[in-house]
Amino acid sequence: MKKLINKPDDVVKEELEGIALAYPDLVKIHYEPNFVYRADAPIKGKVGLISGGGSGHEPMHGGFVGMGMLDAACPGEVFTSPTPDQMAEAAKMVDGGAGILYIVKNYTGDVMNFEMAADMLRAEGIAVQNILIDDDVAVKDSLYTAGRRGVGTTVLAEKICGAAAEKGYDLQKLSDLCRKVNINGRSMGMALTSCIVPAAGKPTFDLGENEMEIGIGIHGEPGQERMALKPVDEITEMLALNIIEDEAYTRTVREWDFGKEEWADVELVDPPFQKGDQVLAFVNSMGGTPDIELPIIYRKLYEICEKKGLTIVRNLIGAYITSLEMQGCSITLLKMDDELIELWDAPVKTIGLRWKA
Amino acid sequence: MKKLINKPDDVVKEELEGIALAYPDLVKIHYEPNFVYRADAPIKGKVGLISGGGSGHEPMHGGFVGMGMLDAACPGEVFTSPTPDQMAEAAKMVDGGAGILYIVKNYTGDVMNFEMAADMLRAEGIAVQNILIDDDVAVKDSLYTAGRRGVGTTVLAEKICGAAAEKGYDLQKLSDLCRKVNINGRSMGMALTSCIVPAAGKPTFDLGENEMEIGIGIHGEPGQERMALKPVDEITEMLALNIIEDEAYTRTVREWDFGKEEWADVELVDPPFQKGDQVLAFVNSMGGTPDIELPIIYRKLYEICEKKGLTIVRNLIGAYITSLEMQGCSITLLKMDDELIELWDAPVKTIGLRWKA
Amino acid sequence: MPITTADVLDYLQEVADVIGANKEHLTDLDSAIGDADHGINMNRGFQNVLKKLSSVEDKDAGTILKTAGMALVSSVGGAGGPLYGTAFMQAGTAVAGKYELEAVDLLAALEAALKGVVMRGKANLGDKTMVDAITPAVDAMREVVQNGGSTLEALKRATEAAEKGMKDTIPMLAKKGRASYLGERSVGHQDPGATSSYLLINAMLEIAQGKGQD
Amino acid sequence: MPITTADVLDYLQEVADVIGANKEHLTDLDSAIGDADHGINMNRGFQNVLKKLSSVEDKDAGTILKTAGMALVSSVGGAGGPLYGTAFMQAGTAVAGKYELEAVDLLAALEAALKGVVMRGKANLGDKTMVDAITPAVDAMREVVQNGGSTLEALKRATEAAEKGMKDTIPMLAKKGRASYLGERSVGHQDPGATSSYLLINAMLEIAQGKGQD
Ligand SMILES: Nc1ncnc2c1ncn2[C@@H]1O[C@H](COP(=O)(O)OP(=O)(O)O)[C@@H](O)[C@H]1O
Ligand SMILES: Nc1ncnc2c1ncn2[C@@H]1O[C@H](COP(=O)(O)OP(=O)(O)O)[C@@H](O)[C@H]1O
Ligand SMILES: [Mg+2]
Ligand SMILES: [Mg+2]
Ligand SMILES: [Mg+2]
Ligand SMILES: [Mg+2]
Repeated sequence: MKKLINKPDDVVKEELEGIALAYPDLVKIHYEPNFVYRADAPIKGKVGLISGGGSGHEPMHGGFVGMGMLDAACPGEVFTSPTPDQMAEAAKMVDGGAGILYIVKNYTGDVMNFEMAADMLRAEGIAVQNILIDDDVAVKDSLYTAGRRGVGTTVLAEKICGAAAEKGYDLQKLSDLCRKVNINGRSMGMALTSCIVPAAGKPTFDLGENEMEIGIGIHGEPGQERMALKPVDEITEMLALNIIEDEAYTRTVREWDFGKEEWADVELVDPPFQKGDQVLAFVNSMGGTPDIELPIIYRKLYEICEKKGLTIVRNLIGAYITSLEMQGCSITLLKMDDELIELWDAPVKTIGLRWKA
Repeated sequence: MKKLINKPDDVVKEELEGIALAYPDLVKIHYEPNFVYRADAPIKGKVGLISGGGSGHEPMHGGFVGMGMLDAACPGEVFTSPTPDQMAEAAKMVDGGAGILYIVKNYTGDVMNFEMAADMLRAEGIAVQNILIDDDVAVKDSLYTAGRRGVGTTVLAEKICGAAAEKGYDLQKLSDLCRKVNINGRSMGMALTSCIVPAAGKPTFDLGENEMEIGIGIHGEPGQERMALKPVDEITEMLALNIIEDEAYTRTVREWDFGKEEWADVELVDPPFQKGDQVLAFVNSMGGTPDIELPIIYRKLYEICEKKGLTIVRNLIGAYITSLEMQGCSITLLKMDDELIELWDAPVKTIGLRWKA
Repeated sequence: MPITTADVLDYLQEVADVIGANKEHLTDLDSAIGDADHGINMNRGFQNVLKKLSSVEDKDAGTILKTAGMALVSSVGGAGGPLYGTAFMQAGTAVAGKYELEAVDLLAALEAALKGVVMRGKANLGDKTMVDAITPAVDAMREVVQNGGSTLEALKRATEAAEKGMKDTIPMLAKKGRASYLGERSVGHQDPGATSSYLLINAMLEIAQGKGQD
Repeated sequence: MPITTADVLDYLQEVADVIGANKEHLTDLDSAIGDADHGINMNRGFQNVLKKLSSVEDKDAGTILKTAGMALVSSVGGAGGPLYGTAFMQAGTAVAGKYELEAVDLLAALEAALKGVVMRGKANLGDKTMVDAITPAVDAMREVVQNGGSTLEALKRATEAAEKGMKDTIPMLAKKGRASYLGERSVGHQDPGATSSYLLINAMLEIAQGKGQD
């Protein structure tokens, strides 16, 4: 295993220590339980925006803590959902009195842990909502699976909701916005190589020199299909068409019903993309794919969107939601409207995403 | 060879096409000869700041074109210095009447090509100076080698000189500043894996599962020594001590003598670091090293600097000067003063580096 | 001889040892159809359980099990953390206040554990999860206990059933958890969670046998 | 029979073919002590030379060679571009205006090429560069020409000397170019630039021999 680390068990702890030393003006770190939070938290009257998940996806989520984005991020061990106590402690630390929104990627572990955390917070009288991100079109149905995974749209939701929270959206409005981003965003990813979980010490899967995995998530897991390596234009087309031609996706998620004071099943439907839609195009490196290759993907994606009648009004290109050193990429398209564009353009100042500040 | 590309020969062209589509507000692309230039160029009265080099080091240099940094960048083929016509055409495109500064990394090819370009420009009456970056302490002497390579300090010089050019420094003052950044910056790098030049199709060198290369440059070339893999703390210490304890480095470089109107040999001496120095610490990924590992390096570097009496006043952590998908890192320390700090903090708006804009 | 709180403590130590010994095995299984962390997570969790036990050594079995459950919830993470954490907490609730556990108490604890897992994870039998190992174990145990069998007999049958249930996950197509994303590709691999569940049930048998009791 | 401009054009075609055939070989040599691009660069350069030739087919040898040099400068890049570009431009200047080249003209061209390379790159003999292949070739050629030998004889000796010079770079420790960064590790590898220089000189011999002339 070739990594710039000391002991596998110390990776997350030492990463956090490094972040604390590197960005004291931006974030603070709390240890045991571990979380990263805004140096200026809590912000009175602002909804506290929190996300979290396994480590190994850097810069997500710790790299997205700061003005205009998250108030706190809870890093689990590599590829392992964090625990409810991390999430609850983080919430109490950044609570500005306007409630907490948990942005939760749809993985069984994340969902269960964030639900337990929300229950713990409510027991202490803090208002909290959990909104799921489940945007991975590689997962076709939700009846016979754990439902679509939360992938690239998470980054966009954190940026957009972060700007909205900064603007003063209340918990209800912010939850609605997050849900709107989620149902309008779709992603799909692929891998050229596996990655190595530090504590496991060997590649999660083996791929032949001429093979690739299509339909991967972000946890180094194998994808839905293994196929022969193809030129990037064909790969881009495969991912983009799966996204653009994806039909309405219906599933039931659990959200908190503030009226009834209980968890409620909510049916959500992702509307398909339509000719004339304005989109944000997000080309993401899985961590080991170098910058030189990403514009080549964007070039083809642009052509396909044009052909399909989608207008790219904003883009994001780089390594933002990764699987350690995996080579590969994912594509996310998010249907935009004036509200989303304005929020996307708003200032942001985090380790991983920064503009106008 | 696992890459997200189409034909190896088309990589640079398609990369540029993607950049053109993705960032029309920021940069424009000129083809044949290839260069990337500021969308708002030329800026009247401002010195034109230009760099260039082989491709494969992204985001450097094309990703550093924009307000507060470069006016143009000339990308060669992968790891191959660009040609004089690219450099000269780029200069003519962005010339705002105040002359051109070429920031040149010290590689035989880059130096010769940029000198030819400067001669071509002068023949057309454009004032131009070439300032070398040669900061790689892994190269010990300059008498029996081509001299120290230009590595990490290049990024810092481009940012700092870019801010100065924006502020109105004239060609002479900007050249002096660039030289000052160069003699005060030192770097060293290492690799866990080789990279694959697309047109070559196979790794430039083979490394055993338990081996690493120390003292590499940025062209996928083997380093000065191969050794057994070590924990990152030891690697960081090795690189940092080589940098911090490096003695005065003397060499002769060629610059243009505006008085005599000819190339002149100039002797330059890098002053060693001293207790009490304020430094910018730059931890760089070689391209394939994921974000999770970089703060772990920074953590140790911080400790070493503290022990050695150096105060880190600014930092930069990420993949900024890379060797395709190589896993590995480099460390750069730059001695700072008030002028450099102010210029470092100034707004910058490029693809690869952006703040306050 | 009933199961004492000392036995429960021994059991948790045994589980920690067994999970430690099977860490790589569980992680390998999770590599095939998951994200290569199940053994690592479980090991971290039970090491944390051991740390928390000293404060409850003299408490009743319910408190000990609930403490273990909370330790798991706050250190395992992933799917395993809430599921096993809930299982132990519910088991603890089922035997709250007791210092000695008869076969019927054990059955109640295991039934509560399973209920907790299903409440939290909503998996059905055949979804290729830990439920597929625990359910047959509970059924087997119930049969023995309802017929007046001994704790040892009940645990023997439960372990056999859990082992079969674990192996039966191999041909299954996953419908819950991370493996479900693989669709058809999940077929042919043994579920890591079902495997750890078998190990946890087998560890009870080991403890009971270690007591040399009937 | 003197070398005609048709022969010069044939020569450039031959070089393009030979470099194309040796692209991988040159790149492999550059992998060992450089950055794995020498063959790729040279091939791109000479393909570009071929494109530029049509406009100067009826011109004198000097113009053809200068055009080739400029094509190399603007397409090879790296160290090879300015060095070989300068070499061809200087060679062209040395035979400016000529449509037929005698042995003495060839010698003048090669001497000018070497001078150009040294002027630009400042390498000394023994630095493990192309200079180590070209210098002995020029010396050998000079000796033959000064003794009144034929073009063919001169090129034979020059090629032999270039080949020996190329092989002699193997034990050398590089002091110029990218290989110099490797220090001791550069020893034991043949210099890619010396190798391409040998190929370029050998190609002249091939053309001369192809004419079947003395
Ligand atoms: N909804 C569920 N109900 C019951 N068990 C589940 C469920 N989802 C996953 N599991 C179990 O969890 C195991 C994986 O645990 P682990 O690897 O620790 O978590 P993660 O999948 O979050 O990495 C699976 O093998 C499966 O047995
Ligand atoms: N200063 C120099 N003088 C003469 N030849 C040189 C010099 N530096 C490098 N070379 C030659 O250039 C060759 C490398 O060319 P190439 O690979 O095209 O360029 P780069 O090193 O820029 O990648 C070396 O093998 C060597 O023969
Ligand atoms: Mg996991
Ligand atoms: Mg090169
Ligand atoms: Mg797992
Ligand atoms: Mg080379």
